Amino acid sequence: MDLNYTPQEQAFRQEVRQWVQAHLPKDVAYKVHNNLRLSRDDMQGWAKILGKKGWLAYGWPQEFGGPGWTAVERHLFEEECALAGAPRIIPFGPVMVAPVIMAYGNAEQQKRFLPGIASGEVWWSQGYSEPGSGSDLASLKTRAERVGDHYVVNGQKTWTTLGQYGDWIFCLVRTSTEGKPQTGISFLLIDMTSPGVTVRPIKLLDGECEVNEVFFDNVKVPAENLIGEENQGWTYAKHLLSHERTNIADVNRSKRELERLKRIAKQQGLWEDVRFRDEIAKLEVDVLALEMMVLRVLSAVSSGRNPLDIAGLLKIKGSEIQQRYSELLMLAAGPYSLPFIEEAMSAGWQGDFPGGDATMSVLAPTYFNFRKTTIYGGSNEVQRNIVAQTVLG
Amino acid sequence: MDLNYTPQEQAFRQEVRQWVQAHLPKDVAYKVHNNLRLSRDDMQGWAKILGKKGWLAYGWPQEFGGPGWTAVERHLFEEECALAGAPRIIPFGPVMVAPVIMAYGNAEQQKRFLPGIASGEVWWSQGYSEPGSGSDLASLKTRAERVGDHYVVNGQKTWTTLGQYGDWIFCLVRTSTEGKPQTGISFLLIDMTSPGVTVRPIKLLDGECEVNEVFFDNVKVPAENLIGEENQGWTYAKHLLSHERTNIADVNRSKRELERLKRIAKQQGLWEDVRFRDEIAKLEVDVLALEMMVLRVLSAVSSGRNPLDIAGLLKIKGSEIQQRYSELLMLAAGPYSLPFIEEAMSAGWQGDFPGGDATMSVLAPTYFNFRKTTIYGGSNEVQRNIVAQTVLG
Amino acid sequence: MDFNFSDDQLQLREAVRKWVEKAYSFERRKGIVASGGFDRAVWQELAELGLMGLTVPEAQGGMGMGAIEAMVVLEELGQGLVLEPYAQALLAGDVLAQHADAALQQAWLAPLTSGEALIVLASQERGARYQLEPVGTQAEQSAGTYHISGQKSLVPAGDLADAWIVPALLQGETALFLVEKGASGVQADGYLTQDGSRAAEMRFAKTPAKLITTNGSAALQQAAYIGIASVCASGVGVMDKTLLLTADYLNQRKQFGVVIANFQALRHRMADMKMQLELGRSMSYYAWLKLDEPEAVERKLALSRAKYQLGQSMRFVGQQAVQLHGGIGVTDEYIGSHYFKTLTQLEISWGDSLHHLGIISDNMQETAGVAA
Amino acid sequence: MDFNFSDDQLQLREAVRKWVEKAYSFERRKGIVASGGFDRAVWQELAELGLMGLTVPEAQGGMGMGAIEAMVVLEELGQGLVLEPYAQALLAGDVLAQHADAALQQAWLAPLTSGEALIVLASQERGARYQLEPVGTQAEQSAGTYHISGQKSLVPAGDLADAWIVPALLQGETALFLVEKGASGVQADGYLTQDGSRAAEMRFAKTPAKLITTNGSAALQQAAYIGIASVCASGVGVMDKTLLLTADYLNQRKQFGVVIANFQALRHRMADMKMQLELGRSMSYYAWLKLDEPEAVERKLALSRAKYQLGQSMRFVGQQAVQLHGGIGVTDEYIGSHYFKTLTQLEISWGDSLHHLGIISDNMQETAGVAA
Repeated sequence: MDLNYTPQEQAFRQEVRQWVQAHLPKDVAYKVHNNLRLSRDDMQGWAKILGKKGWLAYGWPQEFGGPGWTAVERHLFEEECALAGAPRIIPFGPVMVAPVIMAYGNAEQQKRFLPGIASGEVWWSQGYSEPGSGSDLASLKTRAERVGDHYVVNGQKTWTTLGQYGDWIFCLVRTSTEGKPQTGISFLLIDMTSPGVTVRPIKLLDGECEVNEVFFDNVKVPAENLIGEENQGWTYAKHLLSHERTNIADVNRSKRELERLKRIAKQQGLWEDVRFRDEIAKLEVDVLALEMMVLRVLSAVSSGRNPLDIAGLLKIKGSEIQQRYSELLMLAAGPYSLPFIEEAMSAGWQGDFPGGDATMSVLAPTYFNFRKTTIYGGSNEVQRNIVAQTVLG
Repeated sequence: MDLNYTPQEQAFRQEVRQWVQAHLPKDVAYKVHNNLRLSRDDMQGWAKILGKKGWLAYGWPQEFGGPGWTAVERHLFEEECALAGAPRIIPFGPVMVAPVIMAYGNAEQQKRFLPGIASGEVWWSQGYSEPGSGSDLASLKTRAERVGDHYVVNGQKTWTTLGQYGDWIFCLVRTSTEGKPQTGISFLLIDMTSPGVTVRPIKLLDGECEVNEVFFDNVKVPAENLIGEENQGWTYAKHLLSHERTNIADVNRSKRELERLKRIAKQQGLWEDVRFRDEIAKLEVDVLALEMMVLRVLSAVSSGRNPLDIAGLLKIKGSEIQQRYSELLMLAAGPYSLPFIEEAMSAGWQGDFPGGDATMSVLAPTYFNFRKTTIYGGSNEVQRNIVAQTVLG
Repeated sequence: MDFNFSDDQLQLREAVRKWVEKAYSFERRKGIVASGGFDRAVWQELAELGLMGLTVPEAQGGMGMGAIEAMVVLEELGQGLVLEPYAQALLAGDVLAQHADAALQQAWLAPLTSGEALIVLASQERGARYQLEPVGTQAEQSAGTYHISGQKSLVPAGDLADAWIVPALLQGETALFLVEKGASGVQADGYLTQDGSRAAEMRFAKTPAKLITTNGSAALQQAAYIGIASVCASGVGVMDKTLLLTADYLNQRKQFGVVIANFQALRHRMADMKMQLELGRSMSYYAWLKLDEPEAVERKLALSRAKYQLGQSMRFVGQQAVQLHGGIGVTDEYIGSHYFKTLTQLEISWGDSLHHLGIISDNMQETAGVAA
Repeated sequence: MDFNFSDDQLQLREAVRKWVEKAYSFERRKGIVASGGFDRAVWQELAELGLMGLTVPEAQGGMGMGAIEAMVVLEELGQGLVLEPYAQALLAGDVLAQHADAALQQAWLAPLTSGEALIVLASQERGARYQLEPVGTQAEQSAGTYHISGQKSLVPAGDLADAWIVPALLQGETALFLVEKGASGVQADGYLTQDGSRAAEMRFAKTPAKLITTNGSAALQQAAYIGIASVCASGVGVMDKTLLLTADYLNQRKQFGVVIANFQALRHRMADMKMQLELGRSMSYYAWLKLDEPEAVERKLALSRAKYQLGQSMRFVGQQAVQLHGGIGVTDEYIGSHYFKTLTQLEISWGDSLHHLGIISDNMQETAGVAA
């Protein structure tokens, strides 16, 4: 056991740090550090910079163009990006659909789709959830009927994060109603510019449109866009979901936000308030304990062991921590978190903010928005069901 | 709405206060205030004093010899007794079996049993739970077979509180195995001196024997000891359980213990420790909120309304508060709560206690013991099931 | 000791409830938010219901009702997430009726009661956080008139008000002043707040003002207590409806082929929400019943205890309601998310939970410190 | 960065686990409690396993192992609720190996390693609560020898020890002394503690003592850190077994015709217990890995953070385990209740959660204050 990173790992960190410092646009980092609103270009711009360096696909095997990093190196890369204030990598392309294409797509599909994902040129969205099927994903109803050399897709997806920017969407669709619900599902890649695709943004409680409904009305999808075999999509989706992702804990971002919380608490004169400081102290212990848990999982993965009984805890604790720091940030601003001034949430606003500092404008909306973290990606209730299974059978 | 007690109610409180002050033995009050161990005589002695005054049966209707108090007066009586440091009234006789005898017993039974309960002469125990049937009471197995003019009882009860002192025990017994489990249960009064009754004390985690197993080996019970009709016991038991008892919240005792906690925190120099004091402050709010909830239920009862949806909350919150103050009392003593010196837990011990104060000796054991409060009387999980039913149907 | 409502109180509740159900639909509310968070017509409707000047004595032109009536009204308005700041009418009425001289009362209590005049308290200062007393607003007297200068934040519907009650320092002591709409040197910039209601940033530059009282600390403190009690009652109403919405949703939504109200973990969560609601309701009663407590420290403690409990309750109920709804709970189009946002804003109004815990803890008595 | 155990560490774990399973049954433990809470034979058996002097360098006669080995041993002893205070062997070994002069080392390290000598720290004073430094124990030097006078509480197995390490004030500064069994003026009164282990009240009256170090504060602080880390590791072991016991019970116990492990509310509770266990385990690792952290404040913070997390974890796991068991969970005859009591005692040992939260909060850094 050793808490210290090896000299090689430290050198790797330095390399990443210097590169990120040199290439991350300052204005984007400012927005991220203050949680101001990011444009599509802010996000995709950074993705393309990473793509050019070959680091957008940082988790991919070398045979598909990944850098071949160890689990620890991937973690250090994520940490350096987060601490520097880089936008989060939108996962739907490089982290979610790419592994499925690599594992189950044919050579033609790999050649066609992977380069655009690795370069950041093509924006992917996810089409899993439907209005009636959230935790119970297998009950999905969107149909794809094979007609000649294409599928005709009808139905509706929802909660499609940033789908308004999407070029392509990977979908679970029903190709058969026979057998168990899981058996009739296929995995289909759909060009979002196809006729019949409509995207309707859903305004969330913080005023932003972060998710969307996506409607499919007789959308023609070439049969060559089917991944693997018809009716085997559930297997591929499970592969995607079970794909080890320690970053689900988002501990690096929480470290950055913890520092920000301390900074704002100082600004607000709360550092001397033992009651508020104690709340930060408790959060600090939480973040540290989560980080240790993440490192344990990384160690296990690196040595080829299955850390499944701990990995299930990362999502729960990680999301609870995100909610807590967003809440404390809002409470630190106190009354000055109350004005809802949309313009103030974008960088560069020159107005007079009632609290005196326009960066306060985002704190309550972020708190509101972060209620999602215990709901999405498998609600924490579902996660607890899974953890209980590992303990109780 | 009025938070103040009426002049009549205040006068009533004064009368009770003066009488309790005059009649409660000082040595017993000292033990109660410091949670030192009480002997059978301490408990029964006080019951007899109350009985002589006619106040042991303070909840009974006047026709059966009760004082005819209002719900508020009963509450004030309970409060004055608690604050003065009176031992709790052992409920099995006056509060639990007596109402059943009054409602479902025949005149003969009422004449035979009620006077001994009201005077405190006869110590009653409760025979409900069995090793296999806790929350699922209806699954009980203790059998009573009718043979001529008596029943022959075989089986085992458990968790019989203070059963080692019991003269009589009221039991739920199975008289039929036909139909639903609930339908074959009868309500039987059993003389604990009968041949075949064996009481085995169960040592609890605090070292004391507060509960017992009671074994019945071919115990002959005269048929005239059956309450009401054979196989109708479940109805009577439910009557007992649903019998409105705001005192289940035990808020008066919690008020006394809150004061004690403050006293000990001061002694230990913790009053200046904002972290510890905040914990007391939170508890104080909890106790107050519970008291308001109790008073709401009392008001509703007084005006003939059904406060059922709130009443269900009293047990949950009351027990959580008891656990919390017992925990804070232990933590206030800190390291000095650790010595386990049995003799020190009785009044009058003259030894040198490692913490310097023998009253610290009981704090950790009380904390341990109070884990029972969220388990007994219908576990808090069962209570939450019931509350959820009122909200969700 | 009595926690029952009188028949009159129950009728008042019914009247307000009916108005909310009929007149304050989610659609109308959306429209009000879209047009700035305050609707003068609503204010007039509330006045027509007889709710303005509710606790002002009849002799002074008010309705002459008591604290419990005010609480009942606020609970019901909370159920409908009514944006218009009714609590301001209560505390402005109290300040004027208790402290203003006859001339001021004559000028303002009648229009307040008729709903013609919206009078609000402008007390929040920049950098003052939850501190009540003014620090940066100065008053000076010259030639028989007063002028005030300073800045106030988050003044409820401030840019639409007809008069403001403004705490300012007069020779180093807190005094309360009344400033009329149209007075010189007033600048008001309105904006929405997180719950959709309206507030304004206000600047006073040598603005002529009428003195209400030089005993400003006590008057302001009591106004704050009314504010705290109002938050408690509103919170109870908001939570009441939140539980109903959540229970309805759980009884409709199916996953894995069953209605999710069947899942025990969710059922227990609902039981815990009910607990928090009832603890909160109990402490809201307590707050309103303690508003006239003669002993100052005890009154302060009582209101802080109530606000602390409500803070705990509103946080739990709000957060869990969203969680139990899942995705729909975080959308703007679903009404439930607005209940959550309102509960959050109420927590931050008049001092958050940690602030009030501090007051309770720092002033804690050695006795049990509870009733009786 | 590596959180894997070496093969040697895994073998050590296996060896201790086997001994616990074979040699430290609940029955034997009951007997030890009944006869006073400490069994010399057990101490000898632990020595025969090679566990004494574990972290003392080989050059000084010890086993020359590291912190992680000590942690592994403590986890396994925790699983068996071993009453004998193994942590004392670790910290006494550390104090002597790091600070004592050659003569003292020669006299005591060998018997410590062989298990012949039980050496314990006597640091708790009356009224000092969780303060580490001595306040009432004085040392004086005359004619080349030291004598100490004072009183210590809760000294682990104090009346059965062969020597005591005693912090005392020497000219106002903390120094550590070694007192041998049989020295004049020593009085030791033994008793049980809540978890069934043994402690003693000790009085020293002009007792001859050997000076270990005048740098007593630092040495004592480090001993306390080892104590804290030991509590963490023991707690992990106790919690590990508590979860197993509880899961077994839920899978056996039937109510309403079904095994109660089917109830979702109980399942989620188990998931939360698992969470607390793993957070605690992670922070126990962290504590042991930080024992040699060179920066003093960072080391202090690290140990306090670990103890705080373990405090939270042990409280939740202990309380919920009892609750999930129901009645049987509060009986003395069921082993589970002893796990709960041990978790409680561990929380109170070396400073409770609030104490350590204070250290973390009062020394908090402006950076994230976490690893990397």
